[in-house]
Amino acid sequence: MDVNEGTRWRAEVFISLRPGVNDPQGLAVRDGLRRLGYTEVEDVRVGRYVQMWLRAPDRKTAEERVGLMCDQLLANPVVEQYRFSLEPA
Amino acid sequence: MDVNEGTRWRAEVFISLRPGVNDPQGLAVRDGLRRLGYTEVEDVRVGRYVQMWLRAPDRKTAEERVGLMCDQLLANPVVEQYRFSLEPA
Amino acid sequence: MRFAVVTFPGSNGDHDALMAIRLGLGHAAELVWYTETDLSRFDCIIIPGGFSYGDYLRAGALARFAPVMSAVAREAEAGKPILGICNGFQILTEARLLPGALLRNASLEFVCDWVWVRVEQTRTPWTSQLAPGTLLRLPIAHGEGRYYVEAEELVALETNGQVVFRYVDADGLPTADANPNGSVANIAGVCNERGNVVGLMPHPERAYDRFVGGDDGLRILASVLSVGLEVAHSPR
Amino acid sequence: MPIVPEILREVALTEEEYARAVALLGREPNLIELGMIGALWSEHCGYKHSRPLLRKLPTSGPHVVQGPGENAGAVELGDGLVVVLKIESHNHPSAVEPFQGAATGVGGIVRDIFAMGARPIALADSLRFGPLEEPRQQYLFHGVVGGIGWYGNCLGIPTVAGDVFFAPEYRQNPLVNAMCVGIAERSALIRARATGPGNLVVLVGADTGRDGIHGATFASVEDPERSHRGVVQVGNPFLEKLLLEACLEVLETGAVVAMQDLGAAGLTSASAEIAARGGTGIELDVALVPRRETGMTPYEVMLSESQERMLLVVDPEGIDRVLAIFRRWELHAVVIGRVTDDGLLRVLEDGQVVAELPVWLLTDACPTYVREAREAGEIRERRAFDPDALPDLQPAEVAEMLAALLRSPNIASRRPIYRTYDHTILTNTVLPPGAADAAVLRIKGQRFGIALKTDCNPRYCLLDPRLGTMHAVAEAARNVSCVGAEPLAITDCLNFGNPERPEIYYQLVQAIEGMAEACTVLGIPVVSGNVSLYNETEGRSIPPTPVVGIVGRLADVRRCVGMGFRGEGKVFLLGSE
Ligand SMILES: Nc1ncnc2c1ncn2[C@@H]1O[C@H](COP(=O)(O)OP(=O)(O)O)[C@@H](O)[C@H]1O
Repeated sequence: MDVNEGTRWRAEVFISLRPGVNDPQGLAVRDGLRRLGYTEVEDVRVGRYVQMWLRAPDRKTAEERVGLMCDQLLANPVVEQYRFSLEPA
Repeated sequence: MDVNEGTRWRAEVFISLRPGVNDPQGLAVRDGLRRLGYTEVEDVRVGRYVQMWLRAPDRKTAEERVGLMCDQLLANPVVEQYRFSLEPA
Repeated sequence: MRFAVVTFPGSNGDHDALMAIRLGLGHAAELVWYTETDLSRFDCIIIPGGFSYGDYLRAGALARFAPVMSAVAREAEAGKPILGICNGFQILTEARLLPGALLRNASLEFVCDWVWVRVEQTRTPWTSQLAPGTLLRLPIAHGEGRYYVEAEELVALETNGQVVFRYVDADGLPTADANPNGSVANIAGVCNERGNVVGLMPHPERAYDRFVGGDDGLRILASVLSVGLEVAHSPR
Repeated sequence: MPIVPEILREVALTEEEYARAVALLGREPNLIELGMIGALWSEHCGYKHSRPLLRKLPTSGPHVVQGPGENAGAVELGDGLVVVLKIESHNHPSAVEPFQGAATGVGGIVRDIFAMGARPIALADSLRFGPLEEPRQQYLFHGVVGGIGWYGNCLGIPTVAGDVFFAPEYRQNPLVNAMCVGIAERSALIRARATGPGNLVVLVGADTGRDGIHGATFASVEDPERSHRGVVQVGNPFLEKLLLEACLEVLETGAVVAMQDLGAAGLTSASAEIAARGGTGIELDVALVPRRETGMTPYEVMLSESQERMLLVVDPEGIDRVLAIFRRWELHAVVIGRVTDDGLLRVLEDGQVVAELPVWLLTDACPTYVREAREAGEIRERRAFDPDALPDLQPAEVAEMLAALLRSPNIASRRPIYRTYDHTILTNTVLPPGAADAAVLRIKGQRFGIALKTDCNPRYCLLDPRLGTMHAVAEAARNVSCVGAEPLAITDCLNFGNPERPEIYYQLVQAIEGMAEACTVLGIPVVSGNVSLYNETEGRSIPPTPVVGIVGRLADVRRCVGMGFRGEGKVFLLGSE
């Protein structure tokens, strides 16, 4: 695919640990917030937020490609799940 | 604040490096994607995605509290910026 | 000199700091628990390396709120010498007792090695006994040591004399190859405006004995003793 | 609920094994009991195929303080100190999630060392991957090396030695073996033996989740993807650091009778093992176990493999002091049961008995198998190959060939690996990785020091498992000798394919016999070890990989030698011809 072809899209990918997977970082942040007085916090999960700028002829193609990238590289399905959004950039 | 008081909210916090701050991880992901054949990817930035579940009487309070948590702990303003969304959970 | 070495949950360089002071310097030092709220009985404070609170979120982000940090801030205000090593440096920047921030290494990898650093500033108690330009061989061991400040602030740091250590090659030149983590301007350590609070990524406390790699770190730790002498000699 | 073949497959028991369990128990086990039996009778926990063979290894010697059978082995160093050592595999988890798999492997082996009351002072790692040119192998390599570094660096235990080898047969089955070495006062060593009925059973550390349920069976079947399992474990080295410091501190109260880490098969295995060693029984209530998740069944609690947990047996007199120390370290510590004198492992839920099994049935009644051993014809053919038949290099080719050799990942510098491991922390590292054939550590305040290394050349072991394993022992011994140390003891990790196949069982038998012979001849006892079988995918096995971890003693650590020439002088070559 030609890099300069098509519309420019910005994808935002939200990767989080699958439910049930231990999240020590989330626990540490939750406890930290509570110690600071934010006792209303019940749970915290920490994941990754990936922004990507890419070219694709249309939304459908862009969606397909980003999905593939997530499956192949960005998330490890054994422990992680993801969702993403797309907008013209 | 009583932990069991008020509505339960889910906050999604998106933390990213401020523009201008070098993001070697983003570059590494971009290069990795390109090597896998995703040559349409122009740029990648990697940040943090924090999900929180908390109690608050109303949206305004929840917004205020989450904003404070971000300023105080979740993001380091020297290098990071954040935005967040809220929904009843 | 009465040395305090602060232990946070997850500190792992506290013991080495203690050994360096006791075995290397022949001075007494005491481990101080992170819940301590009064450090006034000490003459200087070391915030050691490690992974306080697992370095979760950002290195130093959670430790900064430990009870002992209010006491550290108070002693900093009082002008006592404070040294943050590695994770201690990260904690002090998160606490805004030192400028800037420490980001993930440009290589994205943890790096353990011996490096050369050049002493850029001798107005701090931790470098007062060293000649400007002195080269020191010190170990590094960190994953988040890329020092960052914005361009304008960098200028301010340089003009205020707040850059204390720089990564250099064996000839003393701050080359790109000598920079192990991508820090701006090869900065390995900085101080606050007043100069009493110093933070650095290399580990002087692991370099107190030639038998295990070198003893250049002792020159930093020994410098602070001169402050002790001044305190002792100053009229009450 | 009738026990159908699907359920047996789930817990990895054969019909014969199930019949044996029923006969020994005198009744049908319920589902919880079945799960517990399945886990402890798995290859991973029960050593079904290796137990009869391992008896051949020499395990005693004048310096041995603790041989195999406890959390780790221990050998005398002098001046009242012992060195504690153990190696363990985390191959299967690392194949699925390389970073966390390797990280939790380090976590497990470190717990084994401080469970003995020793302070861990060094780590070593032995790694095997497929060809590094392939993207998938790079992913595995970076994940594994990253995970080992993350966990060890965070704990503040230097990783000072190891070995790594790349070969196509490891593509689907990378090997991740981690070794830990600790130091203790001989008098302060603690054993994992639940003695004294009435003593309290304390669980401390992480809350229990649905992590790695059936991890033990998962490591004992050929196709883990197909077998049922819970979620992959995620390590928390920060919590482990607190656990390590707190566990060493509670030992000073004198109130701790036994300590055991929770590894494969979690609470089931830990409680059964300490009761078996103590000749007692244990009663515990799963409702008292702190959970990370809601709605967990007793089955899940008993088989969870959540990391960073320890089981302690504590004298009721000292329980307050023990719990206070754990509180100071901000650790959850809960009394979940007590030691009994009836030889039963009794599991309650809110006071109601939900499972009750004789301890011996879990730990000693596991069937063992002696299989048919037959060498594969293909290997015989390979061995017949005559290297002398190869044409000599032409002078013009030599430089290029040398460069090609040096470029090979099996020969090139290991610096990219050990540079990411903290090897200077604790300020004991006299000869760091890369400086010598083995790492050398001092022990502060002592004249003597220790050397350590891991070794195994899988090519030799493939061609001749017996000679190859003897070679691995000899190489490890040579490596510590080269720095000036006398080999003291070995810990071994036997990584093989599916032992139910005659050609694999042959390799296992031969390797163990070779190890026994080499260790006997050299006078080096094997004081601990680990067996990892079923390292194969679709019938393609790894080469036999009996990794040898060794510890040596230098009488005067100041007289150690590295491998660089030290200034001008003469060069001596030792050996014949
Ligand atoms: N996975 C590893 N982790 C840490 N150190 C390693 C690893 N692999 C090799 N090393 C170190 O690199 C050096 C060379 O290792 P190796 O090639 O196995 O040596 P040798 O061929 O002499 O047995 C040694 O110091 C060894 O401890």
